[in-house]
Amino acid sequence: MAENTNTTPILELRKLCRYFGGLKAVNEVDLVLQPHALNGLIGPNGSGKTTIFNVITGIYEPTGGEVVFEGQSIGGLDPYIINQMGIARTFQNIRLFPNLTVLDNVRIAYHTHAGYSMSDAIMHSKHFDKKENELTEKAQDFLRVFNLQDRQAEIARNLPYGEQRRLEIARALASSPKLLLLDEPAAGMNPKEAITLMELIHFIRDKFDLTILLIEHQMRVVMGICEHITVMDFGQVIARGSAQDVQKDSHVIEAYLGPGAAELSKQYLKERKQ
Amino acid sequence: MKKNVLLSIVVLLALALAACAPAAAEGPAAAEGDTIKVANLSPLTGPVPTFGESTKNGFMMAVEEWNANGGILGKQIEPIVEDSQCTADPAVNAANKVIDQDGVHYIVGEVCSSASIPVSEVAQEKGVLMISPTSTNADVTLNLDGTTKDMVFRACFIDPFQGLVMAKFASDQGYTKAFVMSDQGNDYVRGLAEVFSEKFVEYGGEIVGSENYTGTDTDFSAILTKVADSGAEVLYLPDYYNVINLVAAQAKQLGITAVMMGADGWDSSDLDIAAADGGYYSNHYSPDDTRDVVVDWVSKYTEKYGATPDALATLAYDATNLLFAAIEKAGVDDAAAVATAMESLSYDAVSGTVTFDEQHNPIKSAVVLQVKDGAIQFVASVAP
Amino acid sequence: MERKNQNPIVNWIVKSKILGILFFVIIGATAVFKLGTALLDNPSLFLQQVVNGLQLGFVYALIALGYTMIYGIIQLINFAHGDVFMVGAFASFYSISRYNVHLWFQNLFPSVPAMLAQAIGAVTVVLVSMVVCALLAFTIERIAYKPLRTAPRISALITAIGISFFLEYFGALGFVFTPNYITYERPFEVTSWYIGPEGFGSIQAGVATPPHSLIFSNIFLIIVLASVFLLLVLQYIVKRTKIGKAMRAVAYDKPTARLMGINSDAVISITFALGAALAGAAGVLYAIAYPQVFFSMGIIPGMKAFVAAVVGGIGSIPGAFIGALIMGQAETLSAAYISTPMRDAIAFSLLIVVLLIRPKGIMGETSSEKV
Amino acid sequence: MNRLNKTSIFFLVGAVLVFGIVQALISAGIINSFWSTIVLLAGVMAIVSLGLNLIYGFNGQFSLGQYGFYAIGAYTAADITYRWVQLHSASGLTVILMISILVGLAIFLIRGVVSKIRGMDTLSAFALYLAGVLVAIFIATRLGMLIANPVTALFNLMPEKVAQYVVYLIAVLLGGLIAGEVSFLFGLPVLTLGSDYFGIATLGFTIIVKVLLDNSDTMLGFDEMKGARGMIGIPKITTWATVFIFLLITIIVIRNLLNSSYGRAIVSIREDETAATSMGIDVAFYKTITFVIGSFFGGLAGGLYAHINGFLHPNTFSFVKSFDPLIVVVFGGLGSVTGTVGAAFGWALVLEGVLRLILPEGFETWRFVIYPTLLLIMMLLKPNGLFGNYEIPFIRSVVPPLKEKKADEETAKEVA
Repeated sequence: MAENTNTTPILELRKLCRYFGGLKAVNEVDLVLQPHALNGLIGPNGSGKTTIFNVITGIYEPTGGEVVFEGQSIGGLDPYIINQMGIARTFQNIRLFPNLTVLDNVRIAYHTHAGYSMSDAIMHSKHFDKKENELTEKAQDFLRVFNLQDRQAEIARNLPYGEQRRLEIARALASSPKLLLLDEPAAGMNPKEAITLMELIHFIRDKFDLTILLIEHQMRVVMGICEHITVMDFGQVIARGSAQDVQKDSHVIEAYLGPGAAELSKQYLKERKQ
Repeated sequence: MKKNVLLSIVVLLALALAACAPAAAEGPAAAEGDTIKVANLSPLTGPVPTFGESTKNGFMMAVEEWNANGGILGKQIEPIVEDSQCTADPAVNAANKVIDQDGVHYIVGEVCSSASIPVSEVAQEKGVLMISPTSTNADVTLNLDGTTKDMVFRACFIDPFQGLVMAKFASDQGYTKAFVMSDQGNDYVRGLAEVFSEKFVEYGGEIVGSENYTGTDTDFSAILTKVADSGAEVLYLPDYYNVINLVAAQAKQLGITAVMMGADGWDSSDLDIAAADGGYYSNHYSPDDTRDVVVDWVSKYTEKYGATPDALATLAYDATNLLFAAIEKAGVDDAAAVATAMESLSYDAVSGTVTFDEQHNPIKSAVVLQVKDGAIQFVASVAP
Repeated sequence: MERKNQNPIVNWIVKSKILGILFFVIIGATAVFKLGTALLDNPSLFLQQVVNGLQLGFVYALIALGYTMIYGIIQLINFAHGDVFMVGAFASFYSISRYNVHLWFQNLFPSVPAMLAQAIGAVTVVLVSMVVCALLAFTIERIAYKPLRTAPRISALITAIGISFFLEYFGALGFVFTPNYITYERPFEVTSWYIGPEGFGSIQAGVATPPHSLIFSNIFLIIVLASVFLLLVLQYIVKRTKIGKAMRAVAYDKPTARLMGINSDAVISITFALGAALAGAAGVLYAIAYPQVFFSMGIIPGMKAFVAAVVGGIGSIPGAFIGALIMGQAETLSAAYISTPMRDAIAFSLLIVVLLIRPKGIMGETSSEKV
Repeated sequence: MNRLNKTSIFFLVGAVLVFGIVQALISAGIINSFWSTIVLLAGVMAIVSLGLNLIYGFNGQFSLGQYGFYAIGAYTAADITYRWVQLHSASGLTVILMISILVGLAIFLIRGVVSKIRGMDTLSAFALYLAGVLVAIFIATRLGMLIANPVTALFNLMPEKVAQYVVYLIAVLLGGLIAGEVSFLFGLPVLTLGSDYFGIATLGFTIIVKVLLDNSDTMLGFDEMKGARGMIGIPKITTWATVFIFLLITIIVIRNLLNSSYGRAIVSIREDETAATSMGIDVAFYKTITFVIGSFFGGLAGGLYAHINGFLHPNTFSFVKSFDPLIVVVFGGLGSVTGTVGAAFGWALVLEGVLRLILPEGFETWRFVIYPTLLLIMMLLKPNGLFGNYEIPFIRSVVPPLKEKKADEETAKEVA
């Protein structure tokens, strides 16, 4: 595994643990994300992927170990601080602001960069108008990127599923992150939609110069675009490396298909070769 | 921005101008007719509708009696009852309604001082005569600077008198240790308790303890345990009968032997005579009183409403009668004239012969009654 | 944006949460000191106050049980619960003084010993009230709450407030109940006993009780027994019976329960009826303990019982019980030793403190939302 | 966006018209004092409810404490004007002014310290704030007494009426400020509680305030408040003009706040707290600030209310009454400014006005039977309130039109 390159990693998990009572949801996980990389985190249900996201973004406090973002330990900080430091996320079960317009959903994420004070807002000053216009334009730009600009006045909960997913990513991007965490962005999509989405993710990574860590259930999707993949099971990392490496890994096969599956698959492959 | 400011200034100016426009309106055109309108403000809803009910009954009885006898000044009386909830805002609204909408010049009410005070100010402002049957707070008839509101009267004792009566009675009976309980949120109870405490000490007694409760309390065991422990001989509890019933029942359970004493709030057919057995209270009249007006009142009320009148009904009846007598004395349907007539009125009411002092409080004697063997018995009479 | 503060003292202050702890410790120590000196000063008086508090606590417990059940299942703060309780008290008042329900059994079977007959008579009265309240709550639920099941939660709350006002002021109308305070006729006689250094005996009117003895009445015993009994019955229903399981399922996840073939509407109605039946029983016992019934009698006990349920952890049946006992003690002891006028304020401050330390109440389960 | 666009002008003209017509009718005596008092109370109720709507309707914090802050504002303002009118001293004004300034300063300074220290728990922070505030109050009372006489002299330079009105306006504002500061201290620990628990804690707050007011003369040492006997001697100087201007200001402030980035942050917490915090919104801060602003309006309304009837009694702020603003807010529609204002006026006019007039003799008690029945029918017919989340165009947040941007659209097409 060639992880020790010279560049400083953007995010590093060191022996990260998160227990719920006796359940070790995340157990001594090490993970290193290099800047500008597109990373995948896969594993069967309940293997602790989303918990890792929740610990990184500060929703859960780590039970042990460290989360280091750009050289700073951020474990246990409030989620909003972590977001302001440059980590944004989406959620497995979409969490938009359902009764607000599409535009407002994005504008909320742009909040920390609004650039006017509360008294400006209450007095409706000139400065407020200027900044608010800038903010709105930027938000509309994000919507354009995701082809949602015509939907801007729509109430978020009325959007179709796929558009809600895209809106959530747009919203996350609007908080100008350096690291974007996507929790099963392609869930509920058909393969074709999923592929388009992955292309979009690839595109935004380049356009906004992001590091992306995405959780995905459908292995096929991840394999296609992720440069680096980490596989988890029962709260532990069982394999990591490039798509090809991971696919061959016997632990991974067993994790997905059950114990003994690795042997079977090896046999199967052998038979096919013969 | 400039436009905005300019507009705001224009708006403000317009508002200021409008505000300064003279309140040219005169009082409501009094509906001159062949009736005299009299309003009663009672707490028919709110925390104590039972007081409102009694007050309304007393008021209506007086109105019906006068109407049956040909009305006042040859005119029939038109009663208007409005709900005032024992609370400031609804009471003011009710007062405004009867004055402005109905054109009433005389108000009998409110029951609670907390509602009577703001109403008294409205009445004073609009030149409407008000007589509160039961509000004991001095502020009802007095302005802040100590002057009397010339349009406002009351028909009940104010706090000091009844407290004094009971303090004197208790020490005359040879009691030296008293415990005082009062409702912190009820000025009637609080005023009486304070005066009693002060006077009882003056007469050589000792206050061995005093405790507050709130009007919504039902469990008095904590306080009563302290009463038992303090060795008090007298428990002064000048609250209404509803509280007495609860306290007396619990005191019995806790084996308390101190004699309970109270004030006219006890006077009700709903008083739990068994629980309050042995207690004394001061009142306006004795049911044993043989004066015609008393006998008449009690029998008529009992016949009509199926219960003996309580203090609230009696005072409302008296207040209404006082008002009508004053109108008759004045000879004109004019609030200011009636107020002047009322000041020098002497009227034989159920609660004794009533005259008014300079602060528009009635001067009348009080009686001490005892709850004994399932009946209320006359013990002593105390002149002011 | 450092996680650790540079200064070790500051770091220690933050890590140990010393300031917050100190704050509570000072308040707690003052209270403990006050109560401790009171206990040493006059132990029998203190014990008497504790007994007084217990009686109050058990009464609150009865009301709190109904509250906690209804909240547990549909997360509705049922402000009308206190008024159902009032209706229960009135129902028993009428059944005793108008219809002599407490004497029916005695009249039917004159040969049964008087004590037993009286007890059965009292139980009949309680049952009548429970049925009346259950029917009332069932009707209320069908008319006012069921149509709002999909509406925002607050609409149901406002409806509950509306029902509460309605029951009070409709009840206060002369031809319904009465606006007056009515002295309640107990279905049996009150006897008090004392126990202490002077021995054990019953209290006679007019005879001074020996000093330093603990006084309690048959009412106290009845309330304790009745509330413990009802708690156990309720616990049994919820934990062991089929309907109890259905209730828990609906409380946990309504849509899934429905998929599992549970008629959630029926379950909710039954919960309401059950909660109201408890309120009815509480109403009778309350009226026996504090013998006065009036239209607004349910507001304050209802509110305090609800607070007790929250302190104990709303949704938890044993929690409601524990919370009620704590409320009873807090009220009585603060009235006795700290400040009577402030007793409600102290009870509520206690509530706030408990919530700050345990945000879901003492027995409340901390359910973390799935993110 | 045009700064003073058509809707704003339309709104302001409408407001002036409404004000002018009502004022003219009052001046002409067509609206008599019965109706005008109700209108004043309705206006005050609208301000209280707007404050609550901000807290509950927009921020999602279920508060039953609004009447507690209303009471604080009422008594604070009343005490100031009482001292001015009855004792001819500005001591109330200066002391409370000093308290509000110094306490504000203390809160601000401590906030600076606390925000630098990472990971401080809420209760420790609360203890710190409390200590700071107590010290500030101690100093402020002394400072205030010190400058009382000069300030009195200064005010005496003005004509009597003007001075009284100025004192009154400052008193109303200070009532709001004090209520806001109290709400900050109270909200700091309590806002960490979950929704219903927060509601119960705030209900407790209302009850604690009521108990303190019942004993304001004996336990707090304010003899002029007279505890449960009711405070008298407050000048009756609240007019329709004052109420209207304050209501208008409240509406505009809330509207401007809501249609800004801060407002959206506030609303996002109601929508989804976890998502909001993950988007960089300091949830604790926004909950506190919303609570403070909402309570400020509650206190402000209290100050206005105190000078309508010139009489204050703790029973006005009892816990049963504390449901009134909640009923108004839900009645009008949670999260609708228009609805709240409409409902406040409708509620007061119907309950205190119309119902009193239409009920026949002998049915006065039915007022409170009909009222809850109406409430029930309303809730069953319109569970989301009369106005739902409708807003008049002035208040409604506008979605600005898309600007032409060719370059980006191309990239978008490229992707999609």
